[in-house]
Amino acid sequence: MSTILEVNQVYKYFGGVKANEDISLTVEQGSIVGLIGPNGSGKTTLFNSIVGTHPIDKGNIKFNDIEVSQLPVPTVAKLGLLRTFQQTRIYGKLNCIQNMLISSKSEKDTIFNIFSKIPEDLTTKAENLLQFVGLHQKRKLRAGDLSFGQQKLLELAMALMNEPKMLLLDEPTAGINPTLINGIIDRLIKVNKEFGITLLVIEHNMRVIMSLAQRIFCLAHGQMLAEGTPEQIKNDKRVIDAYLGVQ
Amino acid sequence: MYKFSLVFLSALALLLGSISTSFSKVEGDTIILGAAVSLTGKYSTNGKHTKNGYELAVKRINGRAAKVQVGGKDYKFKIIYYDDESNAGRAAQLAEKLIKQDGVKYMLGPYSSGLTKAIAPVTEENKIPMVEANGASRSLFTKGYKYLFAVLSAANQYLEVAIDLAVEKNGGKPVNIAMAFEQDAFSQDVRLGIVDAAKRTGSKIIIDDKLPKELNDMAATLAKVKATKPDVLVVSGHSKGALTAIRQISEMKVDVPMLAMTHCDASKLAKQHGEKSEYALCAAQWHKTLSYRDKYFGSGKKFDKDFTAEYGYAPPYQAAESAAALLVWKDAFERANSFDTEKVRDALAATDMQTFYGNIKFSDAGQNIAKPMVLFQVICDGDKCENKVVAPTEWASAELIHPAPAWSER
Amino acid sequence: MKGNKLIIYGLLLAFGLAAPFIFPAYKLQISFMWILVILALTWDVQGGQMGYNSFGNILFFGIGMYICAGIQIGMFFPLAEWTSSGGEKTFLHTPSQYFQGFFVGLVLASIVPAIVAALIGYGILGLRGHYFAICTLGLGIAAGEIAGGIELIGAGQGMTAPPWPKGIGDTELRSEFFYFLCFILMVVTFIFLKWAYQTRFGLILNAIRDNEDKAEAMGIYTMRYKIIGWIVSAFFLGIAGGLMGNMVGYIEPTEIAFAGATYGVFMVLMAILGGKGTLWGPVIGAVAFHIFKEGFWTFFLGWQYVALGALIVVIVVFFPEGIMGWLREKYPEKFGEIVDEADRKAQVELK
Amino acid sequence: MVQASLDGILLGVLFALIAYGMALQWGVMNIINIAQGELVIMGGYIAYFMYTAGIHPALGIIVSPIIMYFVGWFLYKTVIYKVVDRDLFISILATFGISILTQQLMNFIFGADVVVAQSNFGTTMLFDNSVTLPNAKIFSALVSIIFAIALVMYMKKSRLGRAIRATAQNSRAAKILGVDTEKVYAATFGINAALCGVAGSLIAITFTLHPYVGLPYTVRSFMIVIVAGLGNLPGVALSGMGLGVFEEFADYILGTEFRIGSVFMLLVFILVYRRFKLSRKREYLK
Repeated sequence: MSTILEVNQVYKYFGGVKANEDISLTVEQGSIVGLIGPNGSGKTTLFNSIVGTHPIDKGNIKFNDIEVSQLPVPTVAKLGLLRTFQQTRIYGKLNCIQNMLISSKSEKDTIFNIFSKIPEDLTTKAENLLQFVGLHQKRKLRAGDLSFGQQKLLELAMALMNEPKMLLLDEPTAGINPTLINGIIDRLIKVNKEFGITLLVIEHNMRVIMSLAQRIFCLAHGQMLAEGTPEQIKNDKRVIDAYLGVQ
Repeated sequence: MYKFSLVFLSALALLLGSISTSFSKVEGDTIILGAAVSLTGKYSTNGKHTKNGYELAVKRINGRAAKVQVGGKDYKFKIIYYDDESNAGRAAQLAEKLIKQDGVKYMLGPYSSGLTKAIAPVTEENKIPMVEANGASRSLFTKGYKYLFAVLSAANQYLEVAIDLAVEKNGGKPVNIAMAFEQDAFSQDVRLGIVDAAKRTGSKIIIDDKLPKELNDMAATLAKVKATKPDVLVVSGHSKGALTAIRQISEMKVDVPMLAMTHCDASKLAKQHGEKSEYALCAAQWHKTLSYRDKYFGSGKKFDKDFTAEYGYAPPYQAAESAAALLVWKDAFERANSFDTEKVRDALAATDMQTFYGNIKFSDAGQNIAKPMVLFQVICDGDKCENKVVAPTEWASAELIHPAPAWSER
Repeated sequence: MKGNKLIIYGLLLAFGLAAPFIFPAYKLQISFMWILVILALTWDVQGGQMGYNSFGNILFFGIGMYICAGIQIGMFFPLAEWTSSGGEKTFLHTPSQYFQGFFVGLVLASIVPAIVAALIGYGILGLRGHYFAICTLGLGIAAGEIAGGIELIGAGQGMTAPPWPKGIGDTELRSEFFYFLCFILMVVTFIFLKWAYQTRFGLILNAIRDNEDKAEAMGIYTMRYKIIGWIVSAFFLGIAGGLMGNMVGYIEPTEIAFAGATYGVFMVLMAILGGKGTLWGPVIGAVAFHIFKEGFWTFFLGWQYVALGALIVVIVVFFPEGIMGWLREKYPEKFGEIVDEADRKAQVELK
Repeated sequence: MVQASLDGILLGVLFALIAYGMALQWGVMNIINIAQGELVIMGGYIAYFMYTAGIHPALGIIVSPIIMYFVGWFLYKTVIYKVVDRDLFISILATFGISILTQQLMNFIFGADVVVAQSNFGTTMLFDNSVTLPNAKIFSALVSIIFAIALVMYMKKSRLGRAIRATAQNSRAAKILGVDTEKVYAATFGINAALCGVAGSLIAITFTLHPYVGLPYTVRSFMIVIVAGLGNLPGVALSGMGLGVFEEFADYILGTEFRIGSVFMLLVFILVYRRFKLSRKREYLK
């Protein structure tokens, strides 16, 4: 297994606030990696740094051996490194199918491609993926009219539509009906196994992350606190302290 | 949605169809004239003067036993008005509307040169004669318009006299001129007149500023004037320009021997600024003390009295020239003795008459060449400030005071 | 549905073609209406489809107007002498000169604004929300003020477009000529946009409107599409401006060409009235607005601006979604928003 | 040059006062008020009518804010309350509607005549008469400063002022904590209108009044707020003066015909400049 993502000594400050300090982590190709930590520990900031939402102050980030910390967001996305958002971001006034169609990766953005018709088989693909996340019957509704959980699923489907190499998921089960959570876990594993997409998952639900991830990183106060297998993390006193607030 | 658009479409068709297109140059005993005037927007005051001038003249002509005699019949005048919102684009549309939809065959002009310029191409294309009273821009008379007749003197003549006067008072020697003109058709033409006069007299233009349309501050121009000390300062920018200029000249104590302006009476300069406006020279198309006469309004003074009685304020020259336009129409209809637009046009072209407002005779370009401009000066007697005619000398009711005393001596 | 559609389009086309002969007196007003439809349609590319509320699209309209008239004159005569800077001399175009000039003028009136849009697009389209709105407002007004300071094009005096050449037909022919040009341009604009909205381009514009950050995160170079969208608007607006300048015959910097206070605002209102972000909304809005406006202008002499102001407030505050938006809220099924009942078990499957 | 700078500063202070009202309502209610200029002009007409009634127009700075406060309150209760908490674009368009409506109503009520009110304050001369400062301008600058300071104090000390500031920071939280945000909004809009009233009566004695000259004041105040940033009151004062000086110099150097054009171009440049500066951080103005 080769390394797909390598974060090396990344620093990110917001004014005087140290959001990320000396963060290093590596993700192996084809694995599922978890990222946990109490609220405000810098998990989402790290996601933003990786996909280029904001520049980092120090360090470097390599994706498939390409330095991405200097690249703008769309370019990083085009390399196959995609993320979803904690607060869902979908195109509210478009219906689900349209949401999916925009998300498909276009080969080139030349003037001719821009005005090309949307191919039929793309629609079929979109419908299949919606079926996969269980939104097929709502495919013609406006995405903005869906419930939060459904939007979350839609966002996942949109990301899959783009056929990324690696997917950063920001709390994929937050706000989702608990009865559906097992379904989501199944699907994420399927995504990883069958589509061959590497996953880096932020998750607060310990049951989910423990059954999903092969490796887990734990952040606290902007610093890397611990890393290891789910078993190791579960038994790490520092992690437990960080979550329970004992310092 | 498609049903809806179908309904919508038919509604549209019905609506357009239901508005009757009455082609009505003459209805019964009424001759219908069309006019777009500014009732709203930045020219609305002057637009009102224009409309009142038209109205008073219509009333006067219709009030006589013999109204407009054409083919042995007696006709009265009626005017269809639209509001052009002081907007050139709107004015052009309205002219088209008047001609095409209301079937108007005889037009009266709007207020301001800019709007007249916008309307003229339309009337010209449609071969509809227009007598206008408020478009003085020179460019109206260089485009070869055949159906346009202006009762007023061209804008470039407005303040030329002032330059001549200044040179004369300077012992025939050239003078230094500072000038500031608003960015609109009329004021820019006044500017061209000054440029010509400067060339003719060998005078030098040392400041040549353009003022924006949303003018409220000309301190920068005046600072330059203070620094360069010209012999004459010329300002033109409709009412706002005149009022702003006087306010800031008096506040900044700018001393110039001669200050020449336009729109003094339209802006009620003497009343609003009182003594501060004293010694300002103003160009006007007309003044009530001029000794022209006609049988409808009698003299200028009589017009002044009638107008004041009717509308509650003294007529600025914009009202007088507008009233005169109606007299020209009546005269032309009677001489043409026909309603054919071509014949009426020819009659208009041959106009040669005197009105209370002045003599009217059109050049080939449609410009009134029989009437000179007058120049008056604001002269105060205690608190009461009045406009007194100072040039041309044959109508002068006061002597020109030159140079204007410095602010420190007032 | 398909057949219905064809009938409607056919009827509309027939109406447009026949209108100048059915209502000869209203030719010019209907021509203006088509121009207004173009204004609303092109504004909607930014304001409705892309979510960038521009107050400055009038810029391209004005540039097109000046370019077209300037070329028409400048190709055959010295432009400086035509305008007030050189004495407003009169030159007469022969018919062939007139049409050659007009053709070249229109071509350039479409290209130059498009280039301008491309040049300024990168800087200005990087602004978002109301900053974009205000920036474009500033751009539109500044353009008018600056055009009013340039002597060559007549400065504040404005300039006249070349008159219809003598010797070919009368004024009726002239207005029919311009009527059909306006109508054709309107139809072409409509068809182009209808087609473009069905492509990936249209979807991406909508995506930018709904969530630009998401679109970027999904690998879409949004700036590129924003600029292309603006170029499309500028292209059609430029031609419309060129036509309008010739139709009115007189070009004034702040009141006709860069008329931000009238057309600049009208285009926004019309699109909102009809329903922004829809294809038909701007068309319906423009037609309704024009009829309403002409009615008010005729019957409520002097009060029309009070009425217009009140209308704006009412539309914006109470019906921000416009006619089409209201219809959509009311009959979502007609717009294809349906829950696929037959497929209800899909939800269950996820367990 | 000295003349132009001084003129610019005096003018700028007046702009800053209007901009202050703009910043207030923008910060608190998240509304951009295009009718700001019309409120200014309305305030000016109040002073003008006092002048025609024989009262010194300078007293307008007391009367007109009181009347304008109620005008602002009325506007809030009829229209503005509907657009608070909505898209900014909606407020821009809605207030634009109010703007042309009030322009026209003012045209009917006051007439389209350009009017001036005489303060007869005289002129101060400096440097051997080469620099003249109309006392009316100095007066208006002083009044602007006094009102601005008074308002800052009021915001800090009074109960309503604190409520306004709390609402500006987080309206939902303020509401939960028992602040009547409706009342706060109405008061904010009223205070804004009152400030416009003061500025208007100062304009009546320093410049000219006309129903259709409001828009340039709106745009300038907007620009000042953008340059200074919301909630940065010293910044508002500084950028106000900066704008005043810039205008006078543009006027002096480029010629008056490009004055308004250059103001608007400056607006465009500032926005584009800030956009590029932020884009280096991969952020954008919002």
